[in-house]
Amino acid sequence: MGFGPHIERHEMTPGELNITTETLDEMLIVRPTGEVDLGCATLLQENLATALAGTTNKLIIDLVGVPYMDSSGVATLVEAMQVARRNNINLLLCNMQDRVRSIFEIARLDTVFVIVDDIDAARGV
Amino acid sequence: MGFGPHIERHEMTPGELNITTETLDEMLIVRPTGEVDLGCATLLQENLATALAGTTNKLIIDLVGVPYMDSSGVATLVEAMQVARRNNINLLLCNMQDRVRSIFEIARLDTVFVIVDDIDAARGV
Amino acid sequence: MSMSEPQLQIKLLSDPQLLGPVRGIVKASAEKAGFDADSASHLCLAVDEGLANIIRHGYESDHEQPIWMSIWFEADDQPGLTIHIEDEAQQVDPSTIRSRDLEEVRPGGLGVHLIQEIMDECSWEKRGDKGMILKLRKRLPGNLTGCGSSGPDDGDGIER
Amino acid sequence: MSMSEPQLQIKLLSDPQLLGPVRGIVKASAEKAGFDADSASHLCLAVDEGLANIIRHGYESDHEQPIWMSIWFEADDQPGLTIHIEDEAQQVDPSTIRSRDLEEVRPGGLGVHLIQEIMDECSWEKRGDKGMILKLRKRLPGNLTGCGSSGPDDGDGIER
Ligand SMILES: Nc1ncnc2c1ncn2[C@@H]1O[C@H](COP(=O)(O)OP(=O)(O)O)[C@@H](O)[C@H]1O
Ligand SMILES: Nc1ncnc2c1ncn2[C@@H]1O[C@H](COP(=O)(O)OP(=O)(O)O)[C@@H](O)[C@H]1O
Repeated sequence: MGFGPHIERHEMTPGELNITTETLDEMLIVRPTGEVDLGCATLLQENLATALAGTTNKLIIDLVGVPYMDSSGVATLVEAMQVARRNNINLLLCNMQDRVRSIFEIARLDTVFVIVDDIDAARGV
Repeated sequence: MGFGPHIERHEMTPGELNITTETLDEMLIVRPTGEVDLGCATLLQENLATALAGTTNKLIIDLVGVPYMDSSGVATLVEAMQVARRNNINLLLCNMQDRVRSIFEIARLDTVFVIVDDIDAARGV
Repeated sequence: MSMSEPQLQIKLLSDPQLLGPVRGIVKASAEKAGFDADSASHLCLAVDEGLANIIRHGYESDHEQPIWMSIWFEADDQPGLTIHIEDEAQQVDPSTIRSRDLEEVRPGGLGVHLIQEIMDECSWEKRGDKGMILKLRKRLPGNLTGCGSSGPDDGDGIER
Repeated sequence: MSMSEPQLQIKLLSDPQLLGPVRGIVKASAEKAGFDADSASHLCLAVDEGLANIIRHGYESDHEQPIWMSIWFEADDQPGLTIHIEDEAQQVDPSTIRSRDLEEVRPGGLGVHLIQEIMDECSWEKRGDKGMILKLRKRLPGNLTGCGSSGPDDGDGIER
């Protein structure tokens, strides 16, 4: 069960995407909260790059707090997935809201990513 | 306990305020759903006028489905209350959302109306 | 007050059916500016009341007339939102735009009071020789320099 | 396509921070027009992608340039929303505005595809001798007359 989550909180700028990074049982969890669009895709990209550099095992992007994402957010996730693959890191998406999922479906990326229901399901993958 | 609710449904116009009227244990319940602004205050007014003409006892305006109301909505309710008083009808507001309540507070009308928590609380008044 | 180009400008017809769409942009703008959801909802109410008054009093419910809104996001030492609403309706003496006595309970007469309560600054002015302009400003909480202190040029004759 | 005056016109600067506020007005407009919440969210996405492309490709990420949006609520025999987005950015051959092959998995190249999937009609055109215009239209479900049947003058060269 590990030592419980170690939570690193980034300062939240009002009206902007908030991103937290947490370590749980050898899994690194990045959790963006807010709408992901061109205005904040770079912020997400930077946080994912840091997370990818800091793990050798499993990276979970928890989308529970993302009600909306546009193609710049999707591009950021595709890029992260490609880096993860090159480095044998297991990258998973979880807690995807239906509206965000439908964008992955329209972009035909829903089968390219490993998408699991929740953090618990991510443990087993 | 009466014979269960008799529900009269008005045709819902997409994107507009939807208003249902229901009779429950001698209480007439008018239930608008949607944002109440100048664009639909007349519709609410008409439904309240019909309800007031059809009751001699207790009229409950159930605001559970109203997340937003502007002063034209408030004016419509004040008008209804005045008609109710003249006709000895007991008019109650219930299930008011916090944001709508704060408008009544700013307009200092929160003590002028009888505002109860829910339909059950309205029974006792 | 920043008089650089507004980040957003909206032109709408004086149709009450457009109040909902306009609230959509005001709410999202307020949230982007850093207001919490309750304050954003109040800002929508203030704009809504200003527009409704232009539609009903200014244009006497003619639904085909133009209204312009400008939105400034202010990120400097006094962060907040400034919104100007302009029309080409009949001009009135700004001192006649005032709330009713709140003790007197009757329908109507609340819009101006709501606007004044919600905004840190509000003023109505004649706009050249045609129409009116309503100037609204709300600062982000935590950046308070006193409510209603909109300076000597705020000659709207409104009691606060 | 109704070419009467649009009920709403928005002028925004080419700043990605304004995408959120613009989604606010598109979402509320779509809901007012009668679209359900999911379709309204998709409409926001299509507009967002169109604007993001203008900002990145048209204006090469200069955040101070003008973009104009016009919104028509169509309540006649084919109810729905028509949205035009205009810029003063560099002109490109509309046939170069096309989605990447979806089989190839790489970042980017999805915006145009999303717009085409979501809208019933979409076309890019040169706007006089300066800038581009993106014409979008979505009909309310239940009023279908065939998807992508935007007629012979829809010469945007885009495969559907
Ligand atoms: N845009 C406007 N143009 C002309 N008169 C206005 C305008 N806005 C407000 N007023 C005046 O101010 C009064 C108070 O407005 P308000 O508090 O909104 O109440 P109501 O509109 O219900 O009368 C109005 O009755 C009207 O005389
Ligand atoms: N507004 C525009 N101005 C110029 N070129 C554009 C515009 N929109 C799209 N394009 C072109 O169409 C291509 C596909 O766009 P899109 O599917 O959104 O993917 P991406 O923007 O990620 O490349 C772009 O790479 C660009 O060449």
